[in-house]
Amino acid sequence: MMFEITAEPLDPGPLVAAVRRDESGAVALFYGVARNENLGRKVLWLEYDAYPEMAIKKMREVADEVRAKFTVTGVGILHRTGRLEIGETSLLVAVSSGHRKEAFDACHFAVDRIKQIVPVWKKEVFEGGEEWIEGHVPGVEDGSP
Amino acid sequence: MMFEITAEPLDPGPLVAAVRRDESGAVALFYGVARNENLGRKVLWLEYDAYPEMAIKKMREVADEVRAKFTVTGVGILHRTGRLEIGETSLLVAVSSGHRKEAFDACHFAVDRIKQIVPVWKKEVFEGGEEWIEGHVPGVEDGSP
Amino acid sequence: MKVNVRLFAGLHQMVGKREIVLDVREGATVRQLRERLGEEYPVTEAFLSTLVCAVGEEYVPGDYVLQEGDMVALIPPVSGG
Amino acid sequence: MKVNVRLFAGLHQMVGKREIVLDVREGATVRQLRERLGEEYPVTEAFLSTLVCAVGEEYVPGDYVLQEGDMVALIPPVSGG
Repeated sequence: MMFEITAEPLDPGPLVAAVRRDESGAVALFYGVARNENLGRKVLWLEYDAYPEMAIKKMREVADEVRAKFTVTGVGILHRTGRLEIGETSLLVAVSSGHRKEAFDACHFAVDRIKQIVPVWKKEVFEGGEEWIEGHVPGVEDGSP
Repeated sequence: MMFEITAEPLDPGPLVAAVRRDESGAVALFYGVARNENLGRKVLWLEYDAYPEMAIKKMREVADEVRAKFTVTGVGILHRTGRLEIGETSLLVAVSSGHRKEAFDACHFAVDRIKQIVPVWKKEVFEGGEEWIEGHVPGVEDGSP
Repeated sequence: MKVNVRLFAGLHQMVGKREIVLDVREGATVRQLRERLGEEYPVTEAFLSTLVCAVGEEYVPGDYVLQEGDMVALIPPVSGG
Repeated sequence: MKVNVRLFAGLHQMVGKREIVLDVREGATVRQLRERLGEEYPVTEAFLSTLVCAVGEEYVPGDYVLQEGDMVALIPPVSGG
């Protein structure tokens, strides 16, 4: 298992090695990548902020949810912070499993949950302006923010 | 795009770089990995054979099917041949897309189709014997082998 | 009582500080803390309704009662990935 | 007429050769080519029914008519991945 928030470029090699077990027949690895367009705007670069200690804690919770819901052999998550140029990787999520369907489904679920509860924020700097993207309001037990 | 049959260890770096475009916000990368157990048998190692020229041709067909069915920005496939120890990667499939759902769905579809039509074969060497695994009979138009 | 408050993303950029100390009455809830932030930094007004609070690295509801010295994080809608 | 035949996986291992030449009558189909393989290499009998043929790197049906010099690949059920 491996969970990191880092300003350095993300390296998938150690992550995949960390989630693989000898029982793993499949690894699904997801790359979130800075792309050059959003909402019809030409994006120049991205900037990510995070609450690192809590982000790591929430990543571990996502991994716990994945293990409760799917038959997997490993889960790992890396998120980058700071300025990212177009084409750079902001997020890596690796899930290993005995078989491919579980690996795909579990990795997709993990990415969805990360975007819902992990305290990380993205600013888009586009031609003519910039904006901190308001994605998902993380839930609390009674539902009231 | 990148399609290879090789006896060398597979490297995801150049593959992901080959499928990514500046419009890609997501890359789904699948690793098929030699695992230590199958059908209740302890697997010692695997051996892969391929019909390389035709395998490359069929990989390209899989990529064409993916592009016809999903909105993706790139597809690449690498398959290894020869002897693989437990934990080594036999297959890498990378699909880039604007968004994550398409990347996951398209990559999963590609892996399924590879296992149906690409002429590659796996021998399992297990404790007490060995067996060429008979997976899928590739279809021909009239359905009769 | 004094509460330490961490700011992130747009909120950090607006206020210009990573961490501030807010003064609230004994027994104040995180909802009241948010209102206090709006009074101290009017520029944040428009964003207050979207903020969730975390105490001890855990999301808490708006009626969570704060204690002296609590480390509170004000969490805008998350947008990682 | 003579037809070049490529063998893979278990078939390669059984026959001990990567490529063989089989002699079939003019106008023979790939189904008849498979039967010819079984006569020449009885060890392959049990596997013939599972074999698909490819000509020119394309899967062809059993009634595909071969031509002199065709390169035929005998494809066992595939198991890549």
